[in-house]
Amino acid sequence: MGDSSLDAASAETRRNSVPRLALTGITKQYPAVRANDDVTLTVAPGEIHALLGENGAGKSTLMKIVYGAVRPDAGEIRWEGQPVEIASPAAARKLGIGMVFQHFSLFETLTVGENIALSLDEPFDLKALAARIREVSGQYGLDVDPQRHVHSLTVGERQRVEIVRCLLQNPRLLIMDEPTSVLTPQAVRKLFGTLRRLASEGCSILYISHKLDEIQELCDTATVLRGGKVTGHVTPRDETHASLARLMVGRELPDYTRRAHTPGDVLLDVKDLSMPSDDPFGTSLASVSFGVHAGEILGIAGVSGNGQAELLAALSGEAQAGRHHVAAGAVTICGKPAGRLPAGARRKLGFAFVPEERLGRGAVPAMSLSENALLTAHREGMVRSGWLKTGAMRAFAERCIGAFDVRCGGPDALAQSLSGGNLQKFIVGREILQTPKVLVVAQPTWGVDVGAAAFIRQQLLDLSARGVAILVISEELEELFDICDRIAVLAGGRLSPARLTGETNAEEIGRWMAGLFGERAAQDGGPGNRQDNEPPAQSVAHA
Amino acid sequence: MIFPYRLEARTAPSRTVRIAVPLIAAALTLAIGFLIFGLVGRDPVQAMHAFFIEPLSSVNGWSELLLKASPLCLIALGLAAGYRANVWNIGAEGQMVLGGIAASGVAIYFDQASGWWILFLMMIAGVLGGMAWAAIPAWLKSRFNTNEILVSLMLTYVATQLLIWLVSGPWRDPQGMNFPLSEMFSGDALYPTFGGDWRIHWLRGTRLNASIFLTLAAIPLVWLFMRRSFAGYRMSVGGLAPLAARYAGFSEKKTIWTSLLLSGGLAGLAGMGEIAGPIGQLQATWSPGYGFTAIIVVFVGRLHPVGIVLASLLMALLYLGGEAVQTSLQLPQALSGVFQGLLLFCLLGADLFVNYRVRRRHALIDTTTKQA
Amino acid sequence: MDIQQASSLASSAVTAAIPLMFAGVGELVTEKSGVLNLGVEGMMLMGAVTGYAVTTITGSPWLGLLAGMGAGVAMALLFGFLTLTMLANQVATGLSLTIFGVGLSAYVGKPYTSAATSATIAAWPIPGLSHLPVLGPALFNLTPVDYLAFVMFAVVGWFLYRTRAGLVLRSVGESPQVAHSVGFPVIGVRYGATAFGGAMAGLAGSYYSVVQLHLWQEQITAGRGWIALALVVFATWRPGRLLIGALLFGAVTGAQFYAQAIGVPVPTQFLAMLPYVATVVVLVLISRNPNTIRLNAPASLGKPFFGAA
Amino acid sequence: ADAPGVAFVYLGNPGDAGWTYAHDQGSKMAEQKFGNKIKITRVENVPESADSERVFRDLASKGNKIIFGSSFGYQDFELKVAKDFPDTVFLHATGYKKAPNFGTYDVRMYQGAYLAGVAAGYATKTNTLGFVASVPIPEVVRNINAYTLGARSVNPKVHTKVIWINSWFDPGKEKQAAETLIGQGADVLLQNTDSSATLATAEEKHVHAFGWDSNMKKFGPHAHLGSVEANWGVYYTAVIQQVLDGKWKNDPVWWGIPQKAVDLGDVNTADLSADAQKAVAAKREAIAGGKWDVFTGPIKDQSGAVKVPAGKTLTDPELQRLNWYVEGVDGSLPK
Ligand SMILES: Nc1ncnc2c1ncn2[C@@H]1O[C@H](COP(=O)(O)OP(=O)(O)OP(=O)(O)O)[C@@H](O)[C@H]1O
Ligand SMILES: Nc1ncnc2c1ncn2[C@@H]1O[C@H](COP(=O)(O)OP(=O)(O)OP(=O)(O)O)[C@@H](O)[C@H]1O
Ligand SMILES: [Mg+2]
Ligand SMILES: [Mg+2]
Repeated sequence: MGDSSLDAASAETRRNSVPRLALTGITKQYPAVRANDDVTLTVAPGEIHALLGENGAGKSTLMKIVYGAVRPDAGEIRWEGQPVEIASPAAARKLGIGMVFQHFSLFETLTVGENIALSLDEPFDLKALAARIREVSGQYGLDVDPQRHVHSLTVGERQRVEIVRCLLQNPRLLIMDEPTSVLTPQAVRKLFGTLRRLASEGCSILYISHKLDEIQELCDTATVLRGGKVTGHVTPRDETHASLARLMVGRELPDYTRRAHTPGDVLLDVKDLSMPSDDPFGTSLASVSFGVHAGEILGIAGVSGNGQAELLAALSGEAQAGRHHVAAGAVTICGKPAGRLPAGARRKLGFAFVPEERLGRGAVPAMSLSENALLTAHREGMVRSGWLKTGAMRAFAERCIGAFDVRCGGPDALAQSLSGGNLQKFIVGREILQTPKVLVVAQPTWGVDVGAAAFIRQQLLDLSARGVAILVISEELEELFDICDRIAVLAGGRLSPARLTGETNAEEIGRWMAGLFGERAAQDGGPGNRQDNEPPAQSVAHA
Repeated sequence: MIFPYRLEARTAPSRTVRIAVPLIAAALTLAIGFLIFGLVGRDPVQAMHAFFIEPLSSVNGWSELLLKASPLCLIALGLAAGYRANVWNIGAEGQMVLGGIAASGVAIYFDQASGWWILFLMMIAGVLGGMAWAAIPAWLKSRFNTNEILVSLMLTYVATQLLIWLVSGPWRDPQGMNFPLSEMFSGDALYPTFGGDWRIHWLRGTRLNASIFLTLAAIPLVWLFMRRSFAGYRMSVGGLAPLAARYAGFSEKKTIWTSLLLSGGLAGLAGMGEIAGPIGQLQATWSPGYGFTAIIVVFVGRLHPVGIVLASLLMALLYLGGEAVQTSLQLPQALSGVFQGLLLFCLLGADLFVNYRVRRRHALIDTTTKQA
Repeated sequence: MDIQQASSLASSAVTAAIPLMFAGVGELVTEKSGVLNLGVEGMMLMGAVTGYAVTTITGSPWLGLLAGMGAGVAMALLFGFLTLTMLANQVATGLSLTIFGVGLSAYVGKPYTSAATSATIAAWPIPGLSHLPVLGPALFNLTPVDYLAFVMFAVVGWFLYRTRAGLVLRSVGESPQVAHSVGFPVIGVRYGATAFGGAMAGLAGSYYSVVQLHLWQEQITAGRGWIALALVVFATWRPGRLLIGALLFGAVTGAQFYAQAIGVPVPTQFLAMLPYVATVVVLVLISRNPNTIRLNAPASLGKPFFGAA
Repeated sequence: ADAPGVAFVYLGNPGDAGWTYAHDQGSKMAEQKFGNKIKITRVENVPESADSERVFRDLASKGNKIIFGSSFGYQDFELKVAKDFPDTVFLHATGYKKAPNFGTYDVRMYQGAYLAGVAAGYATKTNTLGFVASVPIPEVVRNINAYTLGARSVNPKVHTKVIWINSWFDPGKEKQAAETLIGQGADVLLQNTDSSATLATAEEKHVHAFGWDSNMKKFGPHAHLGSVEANWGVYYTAVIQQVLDGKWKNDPVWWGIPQKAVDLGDVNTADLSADAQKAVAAKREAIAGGKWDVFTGPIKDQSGAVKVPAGKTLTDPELQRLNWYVEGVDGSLPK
């Protein structure tokens, strides 16, 4: 917790001055949704103000409006009392507004210095800038090397680059959009220290998150959004989890019906899987081993970019389509060596897979749902001697829509016309309806609203109860603790041992996410040794 | 201050607009055509008549239209299947030339023989010739990831030189005074014509030949392949969402090979159709650039078989019209090139409205300020 | 091969390379911003005809070159309007631009077909260097426009890698979404890069008709625009490699004639295939390692960007 | 009734120099001579593909009385149409086929090339001549040979280097070929291609060259030693008259210097010595007299074997299919 004298001082300044930022009546309409609807919000100097809301509530949109990256359809922005029109991010920066984006806005092939130079509106001098970067980063303990290429940085390092970039502009308002979703618990702690220090120097901070603990710990005040509308201005420390959740979701959070953990045979067996990454910015897998039993859900935690994409590609057979071959015995599906098999052949063995990207990978955006059913479920009698059976395609799509509560315009609706959650339900449904023996799911509820997320998690629990081996790879620790029987962590391409959910905790998993397990943990002598406490992640693949 | 309208993505592409776009584009082109002819000091009505009506005012005109549209359509059908799969073969010209060469090889080798099988063998040779030429970019792309646009294009230049070499060397007609021509093919190596061989009297003197049936057959077959076959589906997925194709386990290499072999084969067949049709021998200069024109046909036809049929007819008409404008009004033929370009621009530009719509900017602000 | 012959071969390589250098460096900048304009041939033709016409009319080759650039820019802006504003498919629009350019240049060029103009640009030999053996005449006894072609590479290299504007351009090509969120005018930058590509293609064309050939005829560029496009891939989007690639291509075409002149007993048609076969071979060598392309190709090349706001 | 139609079908567009230009000049001469007694139609940019057949058919069905096809590649297409329109006279340039209403015509460009060779034989200092050749057809081979024979008739040390660009039209390649020839020591160039690029290159490189088909002096005023010009007009006017008079016969017509259909025009009097000019004039006289022609023996081929014995002259059919190089041409003929 922060220093109480500092708290008192900043409270003093807050009372005495005009608000740094005041939004009234901000409205933004996108074709399908009204992302912001008559939003009002006020931030005082030195205040850490939370913007709270579930996925799709309109938090990012509102912040992009403040930062000039999106133009509102209506409403007024006052900056230190003056009405302003923020036409572009450059204009925002001129006012003293800095922003750290949810999906980082860094260019992979450029160096740190070049990236920072791009957002500074000053003469182009990389040498002088490098010196200033070192100075500022030293001042706040945010170590960054201006010469390094961004694609070689860890996620945490990238975030530091973004923060340093903002600091160089002496911001008076710093916007942070879900900064912790990519950090280990330890790194989060460090970030909070930096933010508190900034606030104590008079910088206002707008902090976006849907993680209630964090907000209660860090923020002075909060505005809650739901469906684009403000549902409340509150002081988070005075609220309970339940009351905040009600404001966010509009109802109580659901509970899951779990079954006893009685593992059967190992259906998915991975032994000593090593594979260089196809992507020049990717992470190579180093001797990953684990097994998933029938009727069990194994969770793999970790920050994206630590080999998740590579592991999924190696399991699904997509890596086969790339350049790298894995040993036949490295992956065994239902007792059959599958390491050399292409994706289609693995599915024949009873393998199913829900990828992280829904549009463009899990589904073809410009195709209808019945055509998308064909994508992986074509073995369900939809193809006869090379020709499509449109009737069967429709029937399957209809079955999936019905069984998984997919809200859409029917089997002819284009995949791209579905909301994220509904499309996710369709894809999960499509995979489950093929009655797989092994199901691998990546980020099952990423960007899905709470209701749909609960539904999907319950489906996974039910499926495992029917004896299916399920592997869930997710960044959401809470989710993993909610539904998994065992949890392991993938960090820097290495997999930690798996622990029973009941026998581990967020603290340990967080340490593992920093790569501190196995021999390395022994050598390093525990946490704290590594300067930044964070995994050598290479890229954030959310886009 | 700000442009009062803005673009907005549609949630689903508009079917109405997709069908309306070609019509709007044609109308726009017509309007621009009027303007151009007016500017060069010609009576636009007369010019338009010469361009679009005159070529179609006789049976022979229609026959010529079909004769010209048929190879364009055939080549474009193959290309479209590939383009849908994101395989950009722009070297159909070279594949067509190779088809012509291969077919000529058969005709020259069997010049003493007779029988319907010669023509049949030539068809097969034509298809194989085109496929062989397309197999090079296919192999290089699937094996070395080499850009097929550039490779297929470079091979077109190579094909032209190969053709010149053959007709001025090994395949030169010994009776041909050393000119770069092969011997004339015998009747068995030529497609029967409606006017000549079948003596349909009102088609007398026309050049339309049996190769049109191949094109007519190819249209539904390609449609079926693209829309109703699993292979066609896999190719479409590869084109629309390559990651989804990988995810589903559809082989990218297969898609590359299928696309190129199909388009190469059809281009080769079209080349054979020219050689065994209106030309009747192998020449150094027989190709009128159908392989390139077909690319436009594909886009004007919006990668759809039905659209391609219409587009190839339109393209052929633009060509005949260009000639007609020249012979009857003495206007330069280059105008038809200008015309084709404009038509394409109109089509491509108008395509925007399939996926986007224009909205007034202030509509929303008005309603919300009222609320406030 | 004696010195005289080597020198002639080098000259001939440079002659063939320079239009490719102009067009290639322009396309390189365009592609670096993420825009794939396949209409280089069409822009070159319009540049060639406009440049030649203006030179004939005004008697000034300099005005001609300027006009040629203008024509290239106009064509490029047309392309830009369709692909950047109207979000049309870049491949299709580029191809159409070429078809349009072929037709329009033939049409407006009719009165100038094979019309002579005495206006030429004289060579400026560089004292001291122009008498070097072999390379002297090839590299240091050229017209100012030829030197400009070399200078353009230095300028573009400096611009792309040493200036903020160049950095912005590259960032737009790498990720327009990020560039947009950082606040760069993605569409504006792309218009600029496209226009520059057009200017260079127009210059390449007008240089070809006005300075090199003193001649306009239909389709005079005979496919060189396509070669320029190939060279950009071939160079993996690096200006230095593009320069080498253009000179190599020039050397291979030159070598073809050289081989004939010294009587190499191979059918000339096979020699004529050489430059194209060589291009394919080099393309294969370069694309064999996907990482060379991945790390150097503008990641957003050819993809439309819709900056809704 | 209407004036009878006369149609010209061109491969390219006339422009201001070259093959199509020369034909167009011929058509203009006819236009001038006959005025509104005939009605002329010109169709340009007609490719030598199956498309040309439609153009011929179209012109014939529009009632034209005489149709000229001015490029070799039209031969079979034009002939096919001729069979369907027996009342129309079809004339085809540079071909060899024949039908009752289908005749061929050509001009003996080789005679002009020979005169150019004579001038070149005097003008060359390196004794190396250059020839930029298009596509390997007998006509081009004939011209290469004539050029070499002409030069060697006055300067036996001369030899000719040939570069084939395998295209009728690519000024860029023509220029590169010319540069290569110059680099190989050639200092007097002739080309059998459609553009002025060779001459312009010679001008740049300060060597000599000739115009081809039409007077090209303006493209290289200093380099220009003369232009091998074809005057199709004399033939066009004559044959149109014959048809109008009903006296036309389908015999092949191959006119040259004697009929003033070909000449080396605009001879450079500044750069050519008086001897050279005299020699050119003398050869021109000899050919014009009709008693002697270029391919009169003794002529040796590249191997030194006598191909045409003394006293013999190659016949027209032999000339039309000529496919060997004479002594003095370097390299081998592409087969
Ligand atoms: N450019 C856009 N075009 C159309 N719709 C958009 C666009 N950007 C956002 N939306 C939609 O607006 C709504 C609000 O999105 P926003 O990104 O602001 O949500 P968020 O609260 O930041 O959610 P998250 O927690 O997932 O980051 C969503 O329904 C989203 O799909
Ligand atoms: N260029 C075109 N000209 C005219 N109609 C077109 C054109 N392109 C597409 N269409 C029509 O637009 C509609 C949508 O085309 P789309 O390609 O999406 O489906 P389709 O191939 O017709 O589908 P299905 O297989 O269900 O018949 C169809 O009715 C098609 O016939
Ligand atoms: Mg967000
Ligand atoms: Mg459909």
